[in-house]
Amino acid sequence: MSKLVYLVPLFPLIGFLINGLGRKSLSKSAIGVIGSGAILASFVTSLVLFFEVKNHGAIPVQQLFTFIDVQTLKIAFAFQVDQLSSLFLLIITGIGFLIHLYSTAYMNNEEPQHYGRYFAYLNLFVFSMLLLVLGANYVIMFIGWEGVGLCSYLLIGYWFKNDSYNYAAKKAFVMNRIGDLGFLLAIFWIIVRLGTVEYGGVDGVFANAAAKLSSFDVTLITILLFVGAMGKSAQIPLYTWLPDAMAGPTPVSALIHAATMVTAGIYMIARSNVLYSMSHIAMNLVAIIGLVTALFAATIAIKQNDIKKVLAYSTVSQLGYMFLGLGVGAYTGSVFHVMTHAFFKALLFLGAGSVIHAMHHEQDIRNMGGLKKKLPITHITFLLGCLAIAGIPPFSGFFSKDEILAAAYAHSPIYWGVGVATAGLTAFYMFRLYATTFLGTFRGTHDQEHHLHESPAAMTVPLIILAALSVLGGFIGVPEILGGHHELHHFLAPVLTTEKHHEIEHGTEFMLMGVSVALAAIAIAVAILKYSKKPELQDATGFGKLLANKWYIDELYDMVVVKPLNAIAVFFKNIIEKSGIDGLVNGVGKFVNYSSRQLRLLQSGQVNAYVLMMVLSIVVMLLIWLQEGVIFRVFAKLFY
Amino acid sequence: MNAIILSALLGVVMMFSGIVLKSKPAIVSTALASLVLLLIGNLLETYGIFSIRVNTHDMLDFTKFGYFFNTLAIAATLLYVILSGKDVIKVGNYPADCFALIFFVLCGVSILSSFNNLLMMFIGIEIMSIPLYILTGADKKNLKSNEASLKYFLMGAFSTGLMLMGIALIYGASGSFGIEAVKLANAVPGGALPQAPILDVIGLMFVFASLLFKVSAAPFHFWTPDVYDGAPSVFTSFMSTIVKAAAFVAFIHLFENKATEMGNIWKMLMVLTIIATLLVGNITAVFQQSVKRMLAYSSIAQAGFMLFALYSRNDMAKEGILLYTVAYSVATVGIFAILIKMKDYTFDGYNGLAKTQPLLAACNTVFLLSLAGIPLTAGFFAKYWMLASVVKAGGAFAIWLVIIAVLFAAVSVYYYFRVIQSMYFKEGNAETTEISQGFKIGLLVMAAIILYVGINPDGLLQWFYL
Amino acid sequence: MPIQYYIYLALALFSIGVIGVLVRKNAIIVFMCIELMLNAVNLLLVAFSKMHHGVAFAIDKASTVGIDGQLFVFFIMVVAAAEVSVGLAIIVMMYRNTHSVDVNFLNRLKN
Amino acid sequence: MVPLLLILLPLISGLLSFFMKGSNAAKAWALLSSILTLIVAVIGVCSCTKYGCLNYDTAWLPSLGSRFTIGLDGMGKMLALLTAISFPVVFGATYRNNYKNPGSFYALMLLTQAGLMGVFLSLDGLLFYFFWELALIPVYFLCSTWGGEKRIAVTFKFFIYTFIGSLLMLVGILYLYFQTPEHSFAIKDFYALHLVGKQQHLIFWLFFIAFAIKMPIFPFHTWQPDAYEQSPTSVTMVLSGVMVKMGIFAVIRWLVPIFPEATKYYSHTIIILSVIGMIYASLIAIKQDDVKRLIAYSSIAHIGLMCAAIFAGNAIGLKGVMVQMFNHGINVIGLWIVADAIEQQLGTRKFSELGGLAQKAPTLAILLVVMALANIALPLTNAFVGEFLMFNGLFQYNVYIAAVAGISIILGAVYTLNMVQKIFYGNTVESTINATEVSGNVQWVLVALVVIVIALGVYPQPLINLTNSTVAAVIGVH
Amino acid sequence: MNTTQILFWFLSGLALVSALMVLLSKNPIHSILWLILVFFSISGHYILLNAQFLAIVNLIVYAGAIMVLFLFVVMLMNLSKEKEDQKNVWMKLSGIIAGGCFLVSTCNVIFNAQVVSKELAGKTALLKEGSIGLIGPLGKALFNDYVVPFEISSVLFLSAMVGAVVIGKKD
Repeated sequence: MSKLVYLVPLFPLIGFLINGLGRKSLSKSAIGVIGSGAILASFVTSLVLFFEVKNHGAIPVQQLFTFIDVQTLKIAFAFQVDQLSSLFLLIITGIGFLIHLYSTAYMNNEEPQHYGRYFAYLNLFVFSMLLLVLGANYVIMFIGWEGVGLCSYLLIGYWFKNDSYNYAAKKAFVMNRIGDLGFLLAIFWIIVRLGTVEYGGVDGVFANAAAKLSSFDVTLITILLFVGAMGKSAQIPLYTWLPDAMAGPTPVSALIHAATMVTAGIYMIARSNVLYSMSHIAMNLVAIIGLVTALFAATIAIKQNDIKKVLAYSTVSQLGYMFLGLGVGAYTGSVFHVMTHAFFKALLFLGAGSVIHAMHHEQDIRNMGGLKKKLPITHITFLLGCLAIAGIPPFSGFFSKDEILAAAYAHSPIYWGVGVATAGLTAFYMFRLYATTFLGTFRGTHDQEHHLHESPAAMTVPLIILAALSVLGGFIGVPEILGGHHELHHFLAPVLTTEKHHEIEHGTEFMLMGVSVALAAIAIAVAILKYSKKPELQDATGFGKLLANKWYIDELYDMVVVKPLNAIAVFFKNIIEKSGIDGLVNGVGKFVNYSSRQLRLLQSGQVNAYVLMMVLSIVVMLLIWLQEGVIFRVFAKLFY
Repeated sequence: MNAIILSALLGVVMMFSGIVLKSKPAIVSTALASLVLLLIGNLLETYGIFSIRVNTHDMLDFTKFGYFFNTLAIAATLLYVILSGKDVIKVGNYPADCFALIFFVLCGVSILSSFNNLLMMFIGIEIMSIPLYILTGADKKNLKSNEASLKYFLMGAFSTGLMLMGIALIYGASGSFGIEAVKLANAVPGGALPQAPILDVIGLMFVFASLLFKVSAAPFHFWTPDVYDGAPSVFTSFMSTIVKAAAFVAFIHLFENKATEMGNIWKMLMVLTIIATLLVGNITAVFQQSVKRMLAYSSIAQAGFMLFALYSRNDMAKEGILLYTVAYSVATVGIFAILIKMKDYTFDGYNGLAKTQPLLAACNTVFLLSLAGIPLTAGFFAKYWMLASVVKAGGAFAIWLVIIAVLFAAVSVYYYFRVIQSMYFKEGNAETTEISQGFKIGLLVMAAIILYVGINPDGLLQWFYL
Repeated sequence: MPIQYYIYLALALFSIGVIGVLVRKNAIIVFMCIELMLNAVNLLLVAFSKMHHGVAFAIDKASTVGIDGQLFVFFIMVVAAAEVSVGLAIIVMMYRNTHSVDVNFLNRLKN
Repeated sequence: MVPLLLILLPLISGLLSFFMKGSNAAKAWALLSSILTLIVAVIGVCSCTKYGCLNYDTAWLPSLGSRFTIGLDGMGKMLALLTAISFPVVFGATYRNNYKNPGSFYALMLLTQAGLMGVFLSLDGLLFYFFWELALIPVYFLCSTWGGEKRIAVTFKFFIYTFIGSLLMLVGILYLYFQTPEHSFAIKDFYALHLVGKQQHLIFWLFFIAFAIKMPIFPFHTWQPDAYEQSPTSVTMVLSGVMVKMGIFAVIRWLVPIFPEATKYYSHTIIILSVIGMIYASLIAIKQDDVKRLIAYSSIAHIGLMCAAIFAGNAIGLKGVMVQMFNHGINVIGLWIVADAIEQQLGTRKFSELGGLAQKAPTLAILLVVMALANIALPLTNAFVGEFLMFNGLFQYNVYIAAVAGISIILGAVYTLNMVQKIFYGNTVESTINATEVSGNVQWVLVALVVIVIALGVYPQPLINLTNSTVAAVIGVH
Repeated sequence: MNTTQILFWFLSGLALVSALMVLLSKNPIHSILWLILVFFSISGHYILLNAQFLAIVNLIVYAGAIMVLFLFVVMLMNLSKEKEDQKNVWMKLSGIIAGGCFLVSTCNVIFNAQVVSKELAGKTALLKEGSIGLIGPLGKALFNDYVVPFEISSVLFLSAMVGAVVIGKKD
């Protein structure tokens, strides 16, 4: 049974190899089947594992081989399936499968070899993501961590002919690397202090953390880990890559930049919850960064006109939520939100993909409108997704978001206030998007209108499944106050420390729910009223312009980091290297040449002069003899 | 004694061969045969088989080292005549006399390798020098040769004067001309070393200066570039190799007096001289345009390295001088032999030699690498032995001296490799006079010697210690 | 006579020779100055020879100590003679080619 | 016997190769010889466990106290293997290239290999110096004869620069020799020396400058980009793949254990210098427009890390360095092969004249991407293991320095991805419009390298195990 | 001051003045004649030192043979007046200064030896006494201890002869 653990990542790996190597010889359908089939197989295995875990508890660590063994440090290539990872396995493989399925249709216009490349990358991504969550130590997690970053890079730049896509891909990778450096330093710190990177076991990090780590160590390790999470999960200040990452194909955005990869940071912190629980500073930092990011991204999302950009900022915002949850100690809530978010955000992205597909790669919502009739399934599912993200009960988003908000309130009402405001904004911009896209009248070209059609079944089926999940997914975490048992909470209890809740009174809690739902409902109503009839078609002005331009953060980064760095690099290259160091080296040569020219002038060709030099030399020798003591002392000083 | 007597006699034989033999090649053959005879004679004495015994009244002291050096000098001369003999007879109208003079020089060399008395040193140096004045001016129609000869002669005579003054002062201090009278110790006031008489020190200083002149060390080197440049190339080759090595042997022999420790004054003077020589030789060579003149400066630079033996005064130094003699003589003779064949003596004249004469270029490269002290050539071990001897001798300046020396060695790479660059990497059509097969074989043999010694210097030294 | 007188005298003569070499450009005169230097050395050697002899003479009238100094002078003369023959030949050769005996007349070899 | 064969095989076949006339004969001969060497090396590394088989010792220069002592320890095995692998790879990848005077070209290449082998195997100071130079001189001729436009001046600078270094090292060796009680050059006698006092520091620097120039680390590096740029690419591969390892290797074998005190005393200075060099070179690499120069500066950055990790003075960093020596060699050779393939086909190396090659040569693109990823030490490529261990070691030494050095990870990603993007992505341009996939030999060689990259990335333990004995020897002396 | 001393000072003065005149004469022939006078005065010194053999040899070889050779050469070349250019006045000045420095520093050294280390104290050159300067003892020594250098110096002459022929012969 436990050997099944290997199979989970193995299937995608095989899929990657077959599709990658055979991309020129395999037919498209074969590629699609292999690609999706590998993930399906993986999903089935994950299901089996999940139930195994659910029924019998965590599966013992499975060691494949010793990865690195330098006596003082042993790092095993080992997998660990516990409650947390089994849940993530399901999310990854499940949603992954749906998106693969969706992709078979969505990417059908590609040439076979690029089609094969696409599925190979996608399989590789799933493989890396599985490594990330399966790894039984930080190094394996880091391997997956960098692996998903790579796949993200490859997939964002999938259409490599377009240079701006390439820049976006590079930006994503480099920003991730900044985070990775933090992660890496954290790992080193752990190694230096604890001599191990394993999570569990008696020798593991978590078991020894309390005893061997000072509070300074813990704070630094957790903050460094969080820096890693910032990069991967697009938090301030490392979030700017994610909106740009929308350059990739839409299913990629759905899978990587919404459902799975970006939640790796959440997973990592949830995984390290033992450490985080030991450091209040780090917890607060996580919460504040999360909160600020959530609000900040939400404001930007209000004024975006690219359908995917809106979703991207929404993702950033929602990730901020999750970090808020982690920061206030609601680990379960965050994981819960990861799950529900995966459902509805994947749904929204896929829905957006369906729209884009129908509109022939038109992404500007100002050129859409009135798609309700032409794309019925897409419309319904998209609406459900919007409701879910807006936190309208009983859709899944409501439960997860509510849990985080409740915990935030318990922590500090201010957190809760900002959180609720963000929730309102979320509802607003999502329904702005919905209204502008699906309601009103069609504003695109005639040609586009003529070709509008509902997507094929391979695309709609995943939409429907995800819609169902978005609607129902919340019920595994119904809080006790609403008469539920919060199954998820119980399931995850062995791995996630339960925060010491300042118990909120039931009345308060109901009130909180009420406020947030009411706010969301009002925002929805305003958005629909405002945008269904008169969508905002002109460029924004004033404050709106500031938001539309994303607070000019990209420009700021360019000015503060990129340009100075470039200037320094040019300075090094042209001045220091050429004139400084190389100049010095060449200067020695030039000096020798110069002295050569001067010295040979002594060789005047005149006998008298030569003899004069000889006589003078003898005189000097005699003088040296006379002043021997003095000269010797100088000599000795020089040479000793 | 064999070498001294035989070389003098064979010199006379060569003199008369010019009258008897009418064909020039025959003269070369006679010279070769005589050299072989001389070599055999010397070897016989080395191994104690046959030697002419003369009571020298302690004027000469025949040592293994001396025999061995004679062998090397004679063998090098033999190689030299094999390669460049045909070019010797092209210079002037008295080919036989030139060979006779070469033999007389060898006589002087043999005296210098075995003198035990300042008088013998003086006579040896004169016997060696006077024929050189003549050889330098042998190309009588050539004004450069005239000039070189005059300069060489005047300065040589001047330095003889210096040496004699020195010898006189030494005699004044010690009452003897034996080399044991040469005392090096002269400590700083209050030091532990016994003070040598001032007259002795000053006298030795004059002798030192004069010998520095002979080995062309700075600041007594000024004659060297002009004379080497002006003299007929064949004789430059001879002068700058065998003769210079012999001067060094004399120099070291004189300063070797183990009974006395070297005073600080001498250490300082030597360090300064070595550095000055390396500086002048290497730096000035960098800017030369003529290969011949570059080689003249390079010979100054090499002298700087050989001077190390003087500083260290140990067994390694003597072995080093032997190795240096082989490495430097063979390589320089080879390079000059090739130079003589070139139509144009400038660096550009060598452009593209690798294409027109690949063998010459390859051998020339080996010789140049050896001069530059690149490993796997004899030159490396020659330099190595010198550096090692200094480190072994120790002392305050040793390590710095060695560091300075290697830095200059790196500079020397610059000008030696310019020739290699010209030959191999530059486009051109180097013109040479006709090259015979024998010449090529001779070059190959010399290159082989360089490489053999470069891989196994012990082979040479073992023979010495036999 | 005290020996230092001879030494100073010899050095003075020697130095005059040296100055001659430095300042005169006529090759023959330069050469003569070198001969002057040699003669200064000769004088010094003879003086030293008698100095050393004097020490031994006080003990043994028949001693030959110091004789080598005088013999050395003899050899110096020999060598000087040989040098002169070669030197003058060189100067004559140069005169034949250039009609000058100026040591710096020929100045092709430099730098 | 194995070490002797490793040196003699290339040496003799190299000398014979001088007499090869035809181009094909010379190529085939060189390839054959290098493959034979590889086989011997593999046998030596894998199956030869008995002590005697990995050592060879014979008299040489008895009067000097020098012996012809060669042997393979863990690090030696690794580098011998790297040398043995890289030459067939280089020959294979450039098999289609035609050189004038092919006999001499391949002869000099093989002689270089002999020199490199000798450096890695010799256990005697003088012998080491000999091979050190033997490795340099053929390269001088190779670069000067077959290099680019400015080859003569550039190679000359390179030669003199490194020659100064090695001469200084010779002085150091000499000094040590006279310090040993029985006047010997044997490395174990050097190890047994316990040098103290100020003189030690001077000698330390004599050695270190030689090695620093060879590696090269900042600020001794300026010969390197020029030399890489102007050399024929197959020589550049050897230069950067194997030859720069000489410096690192020598520091580990000939510097750190002999001067433990001075090493400790100066380690801070050197590490800071190395780290400055890493950042400096990375920044310059970002601004390069020439593939070769970019790889050159990238190489400087990587070497800087290795140097810093050595002087961090802990076992974990040292192991990382050794592993990385091998891996960096493989990776950088891979990068050069791609650079060469591009230059051979398109006649340019300028980024500004390249682009969109992925459409024309997708296989090459993928192979390059893998190599590039290895260059930035992505996990599951071989370089990750080395860099992970090295950073770890550096971190143990000093947190702040490690953090600053870590910036190079980010910069590394920037310039490497720049390169990939500018060559392969975007639209085709004038020079690449008619480009085709590279020839089979290049592909297969690259595939082989990629296999090594991945295999050692996933399962690096055999490589790490090789380092154990050497690390024990080096750290043990401390 | 006895006769010997008077003679010593006289001869010394004569030698120095004549030596200076060698330098100062413009006419080479005059220089030669002054030099001959120097040799005569040095021979006088030899006689004072009872080195009769050397005194005679000096006269014969130097004053007689060598100087006559010089005279012949000068006359042969017809160099009555030397036409020295005045450009090199700096060279001359520096030559004189260098020579002066040389003289001063060497004399300083001797002064050191005389006053500081006192190694010359009480050392005198024996004048009339001692027979080593006579031809008999010299001859014995020359053909006994010094026979080797004596014979070898013949090689020197031979080479000088050859040289004179090679160089001097007109062809």
